[in-house]
Amino acid sequence: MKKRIILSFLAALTAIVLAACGNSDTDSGTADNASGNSEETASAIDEIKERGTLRVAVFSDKPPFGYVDSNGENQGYDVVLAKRLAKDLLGDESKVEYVLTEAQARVDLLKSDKVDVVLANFTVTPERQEQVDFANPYMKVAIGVVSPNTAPIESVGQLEGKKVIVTKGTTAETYFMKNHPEIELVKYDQNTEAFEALKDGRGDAMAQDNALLFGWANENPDFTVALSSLGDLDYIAPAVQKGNTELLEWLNTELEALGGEQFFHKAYDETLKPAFGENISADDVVVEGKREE
Amino acid sequence: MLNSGISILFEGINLQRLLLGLLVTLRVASIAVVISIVVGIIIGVIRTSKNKLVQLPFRIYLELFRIIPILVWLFVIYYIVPANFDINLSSEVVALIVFSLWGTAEMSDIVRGAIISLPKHQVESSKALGLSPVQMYRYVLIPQATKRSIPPMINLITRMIKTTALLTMIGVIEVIKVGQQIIEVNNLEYPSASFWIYGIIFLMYFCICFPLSRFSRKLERKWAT
Amino acid sequence: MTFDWQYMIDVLPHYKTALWLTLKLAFIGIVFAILVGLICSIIQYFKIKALSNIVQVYLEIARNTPLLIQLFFLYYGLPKVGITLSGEVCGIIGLTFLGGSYMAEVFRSGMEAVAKSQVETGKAIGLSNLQLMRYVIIPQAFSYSVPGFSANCIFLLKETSVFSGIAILELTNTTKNLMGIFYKTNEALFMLVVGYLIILLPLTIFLTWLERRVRHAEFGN
Amino acid sequence: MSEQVPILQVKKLVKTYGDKPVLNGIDLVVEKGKVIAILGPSGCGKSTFLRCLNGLEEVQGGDILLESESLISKSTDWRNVRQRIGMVFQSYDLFPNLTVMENILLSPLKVQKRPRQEVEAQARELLERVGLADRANDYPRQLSGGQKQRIAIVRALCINPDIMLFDEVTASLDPEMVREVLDVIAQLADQGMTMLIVTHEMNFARLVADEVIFMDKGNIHEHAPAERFFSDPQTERAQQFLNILQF
Repeated sequence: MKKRIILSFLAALTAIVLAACGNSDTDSGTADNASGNSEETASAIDEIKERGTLRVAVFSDKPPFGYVDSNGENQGYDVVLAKRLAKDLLGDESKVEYVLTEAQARVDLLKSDKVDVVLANFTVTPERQEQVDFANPYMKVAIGVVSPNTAPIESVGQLEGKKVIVTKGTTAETYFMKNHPEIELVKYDQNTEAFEALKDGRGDAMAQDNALLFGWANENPDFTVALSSLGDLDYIAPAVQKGNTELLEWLNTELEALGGEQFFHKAYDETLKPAFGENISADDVVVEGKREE
Repeated sequence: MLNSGISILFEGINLQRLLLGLLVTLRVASIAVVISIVVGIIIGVIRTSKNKLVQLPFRIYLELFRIIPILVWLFVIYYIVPANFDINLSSEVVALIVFSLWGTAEMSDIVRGAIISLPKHQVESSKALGLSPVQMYRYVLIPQATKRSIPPMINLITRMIKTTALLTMIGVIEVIKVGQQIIEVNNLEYPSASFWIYGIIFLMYFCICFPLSRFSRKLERKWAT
Repeated sequence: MTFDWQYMIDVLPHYKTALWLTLKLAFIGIVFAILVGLICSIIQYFKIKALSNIVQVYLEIARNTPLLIQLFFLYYGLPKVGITLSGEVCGIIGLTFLGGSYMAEVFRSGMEAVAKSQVETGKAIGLSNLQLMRYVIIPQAFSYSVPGFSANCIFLLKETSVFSGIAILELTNTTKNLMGIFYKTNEALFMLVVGYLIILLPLTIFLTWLERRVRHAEFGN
Repeated sequence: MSEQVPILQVKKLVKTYGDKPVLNGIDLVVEKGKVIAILGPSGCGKSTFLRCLNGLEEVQGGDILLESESLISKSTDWRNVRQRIGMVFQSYDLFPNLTVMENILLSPLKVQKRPRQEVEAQARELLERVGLADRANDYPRQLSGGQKQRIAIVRALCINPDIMLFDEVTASLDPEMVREVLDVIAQLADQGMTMLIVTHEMNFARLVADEVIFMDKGNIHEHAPAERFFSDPQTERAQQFLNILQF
């Protein structure tokens, strides 16, 4: 009996390992098969039209960018854009299927073809560009650090020996891991949890996209974004599955057209301004559909 | 401050949303339970076979689900399958697959255990009385095995319902996720939101699982002889 | 399915740390769970009046709610009423809370499996309740409890995966972190599964062996 | 001699399970040194009667006096009483987790707190007497039923009780082992131990008992010297019972 159990486990284990090895050998020849597939499909846009809905990954816990209000409706800056995309592509702004995501799930949602577009505060980074294709940007962002008024953090040096809260899969996490491995990070799956943890004193500060922090600190007067910009200025852009050029090109044209009508400034006034207050100007955050030089 | 916290539930349609979230949870659980029972019984009966070649694969299958945490299974199916095999699975379908596979494995073990644990002399005396194999199963073995497997089966159902809490971690919009959305939006107005929301969800699970486990214990006692 | 072996070697240290943390938290949690379970089962066995009711309520609550919600409540809910505990402490409390109820159940049924005549004989030679526990019931209940006990140990060890919900860097959470940074999903999940196999396979085999040993030692036939 | 207080007196003892009467007012006087056999058909209440004497069953009415001290009160310390009234059961119940010697020493050391040396010496002597001196370090599972039962008797004796209660101690033994156990009890009778013995072994009862109690349906139907009971039973019920036993 005992022997049998051990044997069966060994068998299972070898099976797994063999499967893994075998695949790694054979797949090298047909590499990038998955991404190739999406190119081959007749037309990504036709597929969406046939389905009748645009599947968009948005945050559900990141007001004012993407959140769900007390009536269960998706709201926020990203959602405004999602609605507009649906309107221009399918003729009806309600034809959006919102897939609620967490920061670290964004790449996998695209890779596993669960969504067409990610509109979830997705910052363009070299690592991510290897995994997905980014369209033109619609926001710009740097990493900010928010801390309690009683012990404000004004420089990275002050963080030495302290705990910094981050949300998994964000640029803030990557930044600190690469540039300041000596600082202890406390990581959460969701922004909700990260902000709660900051309030509960589980860390000395929290690092996130500064735009998000401005809004949050504006509503939480006990906290301040004493360190408002860290690292490089980055862009936030819609992302599609790697190799989905058709949808990517459509998005770029669409974004430029929207930029022409100052769509994103309007969206800012509608969604972000009430949260950010008057201290921040729209031009600090918004990009009108293409990179600014 | 705490007293006012509970009123968060009556803000907008929050309570309704929580209940709808709970419904998603229960939908996954109940479909998986039905599949598990049906397939589990079949596999359970097959597993009573004395043939080692029949036993071994099912045994490995069962042990894999016993050894690897359900949360890990959820992640594995959620991330690995669609990315590598060009199949699109929604998180709810992933949950259904994992829960059904797990429930079937456990269910088959319950059924097998119930049949095997029947005293040998029950078979022998049925044969001695001249019952045909079908009659033996129909009148002697199945009624006894059923009594033995129903209480642990209800326990398994309770466990499956409890484990649905993990679905939030692969992005199923169920009761916990909805709770978190409510917390996020209402945090400012109700600083104690998480205390109340998590408290309520805690209570919801209890209200579903408690009667079930109570029921199974009652049956167990009733059928103890 | 492609595998980047170099990457897996690179992140090995992360997994090593996570594996130890998983083991450490599980071990502490299980030890406390045994203590809680033992106390509860003794109270229930002797039907000590008021306490027995309290224990019953605890058992029902702990057994009928998911660990994740228990943890969320401890970690995110309690600070709102002024009690802030670290993630690891919450994890251990949660595991003890849940595990204690499972252990109590196993120990109690083990005690009840000890033949009534053994207890009467113990009384007939004048043993006090405490002595009865110490010399007769617990040693025998132990051997009845071993199968349930080992199932619980494995169950609790696996439940530590749920700790990933409260920012504890155990195996599952470490994996999610790495997936979020490097997007090497296949590799990370493969290592996760192997990590659990490394812990649980030997443990399962050991417990199966222990079960057999105990059964032989106590009852011989 | 007859002026001495009886060692055990039972007055109008009543025991019920719910509505079901088990003992309907049992009266019995046990003089020191007497061996009393309790006979009767299955379910007549004889085992329950013994269990009442050792406080294992709650009593609904009547009184039990141990050397004129009543045992029927809330404040009765049964742990003390049980050191004076030893009991051996049908199912012998040695503790499987302890060796023979540990089984015997448990109560004298832990309950009576007697010095180990003294108890151990006594235990060895008793083991010698029942012919099991060489099994002191064995575990119960290594012994036969008859051996286990003899050890159980030694275990009870080692507490130095004034009275011994035997509850069908040979009922679950194979026939060839009955003898070795009964021999031990007969030996005890010779040494003047006060004993109440519930048994189905009629010949043994006749040989060893001074008096016989015949019980049926919770009542004592006949209480007589052993020899007279077997040769000339007075009640019809007892006659029937004895007749049935003889083919």
